[in-house]
Amino acid sequence: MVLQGQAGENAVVGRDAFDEILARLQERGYAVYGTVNEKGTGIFRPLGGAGELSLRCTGGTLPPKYLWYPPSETMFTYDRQSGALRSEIEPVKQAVFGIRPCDVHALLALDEVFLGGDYPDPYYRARREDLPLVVFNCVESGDTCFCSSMGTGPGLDHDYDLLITELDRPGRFLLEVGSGLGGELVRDLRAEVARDEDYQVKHRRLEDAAANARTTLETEDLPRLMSEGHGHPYWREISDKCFGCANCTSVCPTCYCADIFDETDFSLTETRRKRRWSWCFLMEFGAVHGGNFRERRIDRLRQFMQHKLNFSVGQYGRFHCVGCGRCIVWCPANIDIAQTGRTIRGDA
Amino acid sequence: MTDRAEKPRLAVFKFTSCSGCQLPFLNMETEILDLAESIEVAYFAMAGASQPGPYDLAFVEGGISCQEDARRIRKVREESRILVAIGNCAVYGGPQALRNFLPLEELKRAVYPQPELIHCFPTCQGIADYVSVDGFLNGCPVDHGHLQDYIVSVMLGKAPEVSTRSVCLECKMKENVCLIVAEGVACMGVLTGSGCGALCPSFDRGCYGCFGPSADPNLKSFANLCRELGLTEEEIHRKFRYIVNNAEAFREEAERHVPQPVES
Amino acid sequence: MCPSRLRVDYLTRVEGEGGIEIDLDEQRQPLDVRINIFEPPRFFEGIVRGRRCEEIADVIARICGLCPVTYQLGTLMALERILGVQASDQVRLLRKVFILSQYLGSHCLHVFFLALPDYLGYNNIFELAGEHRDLVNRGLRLKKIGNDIASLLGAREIHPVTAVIGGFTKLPPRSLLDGLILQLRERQDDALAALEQIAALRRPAWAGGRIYGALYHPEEYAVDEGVWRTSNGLSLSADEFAGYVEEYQVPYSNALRCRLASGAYYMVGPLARVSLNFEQLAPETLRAASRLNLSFPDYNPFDSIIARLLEIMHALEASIRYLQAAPVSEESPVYDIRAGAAASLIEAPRGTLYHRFRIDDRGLVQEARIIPPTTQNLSRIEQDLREMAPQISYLPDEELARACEVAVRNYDPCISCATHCIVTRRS
Amino acid sequence: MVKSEEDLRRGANPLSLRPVEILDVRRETPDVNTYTLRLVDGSRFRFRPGQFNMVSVIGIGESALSMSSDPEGTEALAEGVFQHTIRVVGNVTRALARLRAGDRFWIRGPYGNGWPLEQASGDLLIIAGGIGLAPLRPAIYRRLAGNPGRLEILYGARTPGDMPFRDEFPVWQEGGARLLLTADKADEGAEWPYRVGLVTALLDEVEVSPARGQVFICGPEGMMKSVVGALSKRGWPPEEIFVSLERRMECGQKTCGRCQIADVYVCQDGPVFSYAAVRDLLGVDL
Ligand SMILES: Cc1cc2nc3c(=O)[nH]c(=O)nc-3n(C[C@H](O)[C@H](O)[C@H](O)COP(=O)(O)OP(=O)(O)OC[C@H]3O[C@@H](n4cnc5c(N)ncnc54)[C@H](O)[C@@H]3O)c2cc1C
Ligand code: SF4
Ligand code: SF4
Ligand code: SF4
Repeated sequence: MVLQGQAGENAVVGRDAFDEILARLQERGYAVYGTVNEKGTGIFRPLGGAGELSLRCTGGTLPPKYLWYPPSETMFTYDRQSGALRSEIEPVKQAVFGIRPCDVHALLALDEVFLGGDYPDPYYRARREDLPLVVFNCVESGDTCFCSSMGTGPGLDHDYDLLITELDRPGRFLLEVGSGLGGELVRDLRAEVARDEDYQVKHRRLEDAAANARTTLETEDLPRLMSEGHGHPYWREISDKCFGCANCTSVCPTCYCADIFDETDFSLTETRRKRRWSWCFLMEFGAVHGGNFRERRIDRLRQFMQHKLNFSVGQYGRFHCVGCGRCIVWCPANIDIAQTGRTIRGDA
Repeated sequence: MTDRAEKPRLAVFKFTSCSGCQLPFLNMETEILDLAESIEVAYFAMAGASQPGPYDLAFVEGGISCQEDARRIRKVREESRILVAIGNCAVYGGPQALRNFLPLEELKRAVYPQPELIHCFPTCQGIADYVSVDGFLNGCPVDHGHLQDYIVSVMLGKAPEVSTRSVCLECKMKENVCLIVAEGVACMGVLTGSGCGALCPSFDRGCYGCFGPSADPNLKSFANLCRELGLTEEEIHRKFRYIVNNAEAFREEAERHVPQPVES
Repeated sequence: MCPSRLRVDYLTRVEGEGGIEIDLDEQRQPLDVRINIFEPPRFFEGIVRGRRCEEIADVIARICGLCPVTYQLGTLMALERILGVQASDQVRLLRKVFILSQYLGSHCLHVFFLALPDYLGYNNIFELAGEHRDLVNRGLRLKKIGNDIASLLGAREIHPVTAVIGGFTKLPPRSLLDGLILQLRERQDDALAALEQIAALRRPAWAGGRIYGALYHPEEYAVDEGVWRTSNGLSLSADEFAGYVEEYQVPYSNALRCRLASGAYYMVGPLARVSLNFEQLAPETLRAASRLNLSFPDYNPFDSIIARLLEIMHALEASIRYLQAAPVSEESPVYDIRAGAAASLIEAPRGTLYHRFRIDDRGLVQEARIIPPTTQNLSRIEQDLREMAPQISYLPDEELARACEVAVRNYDPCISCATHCIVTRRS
Repeated sequence: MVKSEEDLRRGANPLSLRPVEILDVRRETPDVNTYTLRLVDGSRFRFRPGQFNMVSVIGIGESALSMSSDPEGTEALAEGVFQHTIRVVGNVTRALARLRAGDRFWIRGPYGNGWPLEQASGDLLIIAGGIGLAPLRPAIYRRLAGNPGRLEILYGARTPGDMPFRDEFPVWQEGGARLLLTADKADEGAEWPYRVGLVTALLDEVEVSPARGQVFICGPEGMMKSVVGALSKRGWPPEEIFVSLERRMECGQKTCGRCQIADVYVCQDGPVFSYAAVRDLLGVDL
């Protein structure tokens, strides 16, 4: 068959289709990012060709968040001689090829943070508005993934332009079109008609992936239990191990906290107001005139986890933990947010 | 600030050190010449400036290890409005503070044919042990970006801020794969203040802590980690007693582990 | 007139802090000349004792912030000889580039920041830059490429972190080396132009007899391999070096110094190297030298600046050649710890640098000895002043002081390097 | 180009700054200044009592500072003109202290919810400590301008000399407000007809009753905690007690995370909260 290029269409494609989709994104002026296998993990890099893509999800180091919320950005520049302010917000054309469902959920959480309130953030919006997503469903769970517990995976059924699920035989993928743009990316592509069996395979694989998850966390009533467990001795136990290095928060796809500061060049001609990632885990985060709100490591650690598993629900009605497992992988002290959640609620 | 007389007067002093923390000024290449337009480089022996004080902003490299150092740092303090310790030596005493943990007379004999001619203190200490200090910039050597930020802050009239992030975060921003997690290397980045840009881990080597302890280092947990990774007590001791050996946190943690045998 | 003591309290534009004292009699004839170094001792040879051999290169590098690479590599090369580690060809080539990067950084710093103000009549680079911005910019660009090379190979220019026993923790990708070659080529014009401009400046003509010492290698301009030769016929291996070079202290006690076993003072550094190994400079450097009628050996210490400029040119050219020849494939050297002792010689920017270690079968350092170039030059510097003083002592104090400072600066003495320094009790 | 408040809130770039010109700087106390300001573009700056601006001295940084003037203007204050009253504690406030009439700085805002004046239809008790009087002053003026209910103001500062707006106190009293003042300590010999001691000590003299009133409180957090505790003991229901919290803020728009306390954001959910809403939070990891 040949794809018409409409939202709602489905078909079975081979890996060669990826090249075509990537090429079309690039033709349309998008810088396309995907996970490339490097040093034993998947790292989001600009893609040359689809061949570079690694299909196995390994979590990677930084989440693709940096594409729509960069680690550091200039908000405006100020000419110290003329006193003129310049803030040019340029729309950015980026696309992600192979983003996973958990990261899509994290993106949706950030959308609420940056765009949902009274003051939509123009810098975020400029990167977010035109952001095609080619999503890979996860047919295998990583060791530390608990998306199925958090309701953010392993499959996705909304907010994608294209959705790709690997079927049983290697090199066969179920392709689902989720938007007009997604359609354009696959119009006229040669493909096999997707049969019922293919859907069955998809669902079975996703169910298996969820069932085989090695990390789990029961979320029923979790915020209340976390609040009640604020004084649980386990906090002391893990904060004795915790380095306070903030690795966990730095790899979290939903952390959004920031510093805003002024940077002036050496010749004092120009000041740039910048925003850069910051985290409640840093000592400097809670510092105020005459003290620090979270001087103790235990308070910083608890803020991080409480925010993810409790406070975010009060703030946004959803967990700001999407179960991606990155903070677990990269914690040099082996501290595990899912384990913590289980312990506090008494499941572990 | 057009009138020359109104330019803030900058000074750079050297005490017991390797000169490596003065070099970042000279390595600022073209910026150093721009700098000279907005600031008067009043004292900087290595760059040929030797005007007398007072100075508005004095950067001090080097630790205090003898009577003459102690006398001179007091004079520098008197003459300087803002006094900043730059680098491991001025902040903590430097690599040469390793001698603080060894018997001086033995050291003298090990190095000099006529040890009786040697006059110095038994220790090399950071300058804050002798005078009050307004700012500290860590590193071995200090980072030139930190120096620039400091100077700019002073010129703009704001209190300079020194970040309390860990080396880990610099690693993450570079998308390095964590050496502790992936390779079982006892990398000290988790305890070490940022500033270097995670140099060592970016070059496949564990951080050895040259920017000194971070804001709230969990030394005990790190020692446990080292043990899990198979390091002996003696090796753990030497990890803390290395380039930055005289920072309180590292010094004390070293003492908690068996000291190295000194054979002679 | 009455007897007087002229004192330059703090030598400026040298690396470290030291001073000169000249005693003059009623006729203003010099009685005595002393170089005081008030850099306190740092006991590096003592503090590395008892440490694992793998750890000491990073400590020893901190002897000197200006040429840390030569300290690191000198240490590693001595240890490799003990452990029987043979560095691969690519490592040997990259190490030479690494060493030459120190020549670029250190010589440029000396030529443009420290010495040039003397030759053009300014107090310091800031004044100089006002009127000679072009020349200064050339210097800054050349210095920068030295730093860039060191950062590429060593992660940072001061106290780099990648050099280990057997090689590097990680090698830069070939593409970056190729990029570096292009940058080195771009800088060659700067080096030539600076040499031409500075060679045209008037330098004091003054030559005395002196002995030069430097590494020599039949196939290249030696920086880390070969034998140590002197202009009076010595030819020594690293292990023999300490037997012929004597460290001693002087009664007025400022720093350890060196002399040959014969009692003669000698000079190491760029002028010594170029004088002894002139023919081995890279081809374009040699051509430029002959076009400018620069001939070596040259016994005028004031020509040191020219020797440095020739070495800057050479460093660019030779680095290009080494980088082209270096394949880059990851390697991880393996070795076993064993007891032993060995020495190494390396040509640091300021001259020959000697290391010797003895380690036990656990790899712990039992004994260390380091002889930096400035230690070797100190007596020779004083000798220069002593020989020059009668001819210039008629100058008014300020000019005399300045002339002496210039003469000291010929050696670019690095006082931080002089690890064997003793504090003088200054009256 | 006069924009409505809604326009401003939904405007193109809420993070973009607007220049203001200093018309006057008035030294209130040794470390507190009141700046009288006007938007450089001539438009009227609209806000509600208790709201704040993010104030920038570019190159130095940004700080959250409440408006201290009557939003409707007063006889002394022309329309469109507004005030900030600022205590010098750090970088930005020190840089502001270096500015003079005619100089400019930058603002964005207004941010935050402000005091629930509409709700406070009965009597109103205002309790302020130190610089905390500044964010309450707009509310005082609005009350004086309209509401017939009783208005009592309890105010404490370190010393009598540390009280801003002293020359306005008689005006407030003439307008019908009952003013109870206290200083932590008064200089010996200085004339100080009021109390010496903590502001909580004044609570016994309060006439406004919990039955038909509200309380607005602003001051150092320790002071607010003890005041709230004392009020609760006196039977004030937590729903009728309002506190203005202070947290570090970088953005003012709920994204920098600095001002979170559990699940509230001081910048937008506050800075004014009913004690009922934050009671649990104030106990925990503030
Ligand atoms: C909603 C709100 C309204 C405010 N209104 C006023 C007002 O009307 N008048 C007034 O004088 N002050 C007010 N403040 C307090 C004011 O924001 C801080 O004093 C000010 O930000 C300090 O800025 P700075 O740059 O001078 O100090 P900095 O140099 O930034 O800081 C000095 C010290 O204060 C800490 N600090 C920074 N921001 C705050 C903060 N928001 N609260 C506490 N400590 C902080 C820093 O960590 C540091 O320790 C208000 C604060 C808030 C949150
Ligand atoms: S808290 Fe940890 S597991 Fe949850 S989204 Fe963040 S990084 Fe992933
Ligand atoms: S409060 Fe902490 S956990 Fe929450 S978003 Fe900010 S940094 Fe992340
Ligand atoms: S990684 Fe650690 S040891 Fe290496 S340069 Fe940075 S702070 Fe120093």
